[in-house]
Amino acid sequence: MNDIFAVVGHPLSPDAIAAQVDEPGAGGVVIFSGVVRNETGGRPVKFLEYEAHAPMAEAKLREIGAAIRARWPGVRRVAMLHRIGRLEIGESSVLIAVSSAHRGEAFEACRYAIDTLKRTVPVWKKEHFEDGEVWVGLQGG
Amino acid sequence: MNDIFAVVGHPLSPDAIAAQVDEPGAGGVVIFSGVVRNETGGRPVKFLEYEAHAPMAEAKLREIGAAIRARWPGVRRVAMLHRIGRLEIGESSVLIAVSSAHRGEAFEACRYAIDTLKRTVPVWKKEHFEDGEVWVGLQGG
Amino acid sequence: MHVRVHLFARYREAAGREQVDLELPEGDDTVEAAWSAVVARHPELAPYRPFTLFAVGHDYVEADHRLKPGDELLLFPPVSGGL
Amino acid sequence: MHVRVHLFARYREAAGREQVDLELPEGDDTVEAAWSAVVARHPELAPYRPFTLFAVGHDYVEADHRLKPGDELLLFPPVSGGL
Repeated sequence: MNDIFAVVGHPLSPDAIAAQVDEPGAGGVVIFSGVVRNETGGRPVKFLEYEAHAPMAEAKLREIGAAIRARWPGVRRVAMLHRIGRLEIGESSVLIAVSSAHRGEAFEACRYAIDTLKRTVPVWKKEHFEDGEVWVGLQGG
Repeated sequence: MNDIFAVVGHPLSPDAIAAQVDEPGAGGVVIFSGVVRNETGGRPVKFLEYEAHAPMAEAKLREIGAAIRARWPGVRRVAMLHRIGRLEIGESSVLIAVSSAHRGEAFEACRYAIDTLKRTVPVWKKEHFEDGEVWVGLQGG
Repeated sequence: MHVRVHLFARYREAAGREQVDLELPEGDDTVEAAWSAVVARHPELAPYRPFTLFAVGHDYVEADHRLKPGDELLLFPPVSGGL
Repeated sequence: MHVRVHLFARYREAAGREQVDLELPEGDDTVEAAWSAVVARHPELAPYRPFTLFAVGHDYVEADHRLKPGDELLLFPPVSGGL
């Protein structure tokens, strides 16, 4: 299998994750990268901080991988990485790569992976502004 | 705009194309990489050769970019690169990256881009085997 | 019955601590009971009840889930990973 | 009427050349006429007619498209880029 599911503290690289899902029988690789935006609701963001409950986060990432295997049998390899700690504008917070024999499956599985990750994986984002900081996910919180 | 549409003779890098579509307002990047497979129909492939009619190929890539802009207004940047010349197994022949404010648009636009590229862009692939070579795209040809 | 409760992200910051050790009375062993016991000590968490995710081990559980002695209950704010 | 025809990929290899210069008679100026004139010189291309894509400049054209003097006609095998 060689699938990879991890919460990491280092910068994420599309080249590296593409190499991780590289497989002689795979013809297509789809990569999703979530990038730190410079503003939220019009308010300039200085930087972000991500926190995870890593053991459960990695378990949930593995569950997503298992669901992909069950639903898209043409998928060859899956890699899902979430970065935590301080991230600057433009850096990648999440990187998902799926390789498959046929590209349709890679597109569908990769989208399923990020959609499900956002719902189920225990990770929290704090936005740092010039004049304060806010945990994301609860309006007015 | 800063969109990029090119036929190139050098290896393609997901890191480089991700950087090319990086944009402060973009929250998601979807990358598609087409990878040289080690076999076709059960027959081991030694390497591939791609040929393009580059001026028209780049014009057709630009047309795809324009169609994406018209259809998915949330798309921020598009980059489409096709490599030509000799490619080894596992190397990337095509690399497409789309950044957008919302990830759904990036997934849809990226898939549209590769699907349309395969139908409209004048590029031809020759498979080299241990005992011969075949232009792809015409059975028995 | 002893239960250790772990607080994450904004909950940890709001309560000023990472964990709360509870002794739940016999027969009052649900996640909801544990939440109430935590809020009794940290009333600043009360408004978050409708948004809270509960987990034990690596699995989400409902508020009526019954805890076992030694369970560790995880209190999560709404998740916001990904991008 | 002078028309230059460019051959690509397998067509170039089958014909052993990259281009063919044609003089089309007046009134016989369609892409189809140019194809026939090319095949008259390179009969090895005849079987490929149903699969061939025609282009002028950067645009695909149909077989009944009328060429203008000085046009360059591109003869493409089925495209197979991407992966």
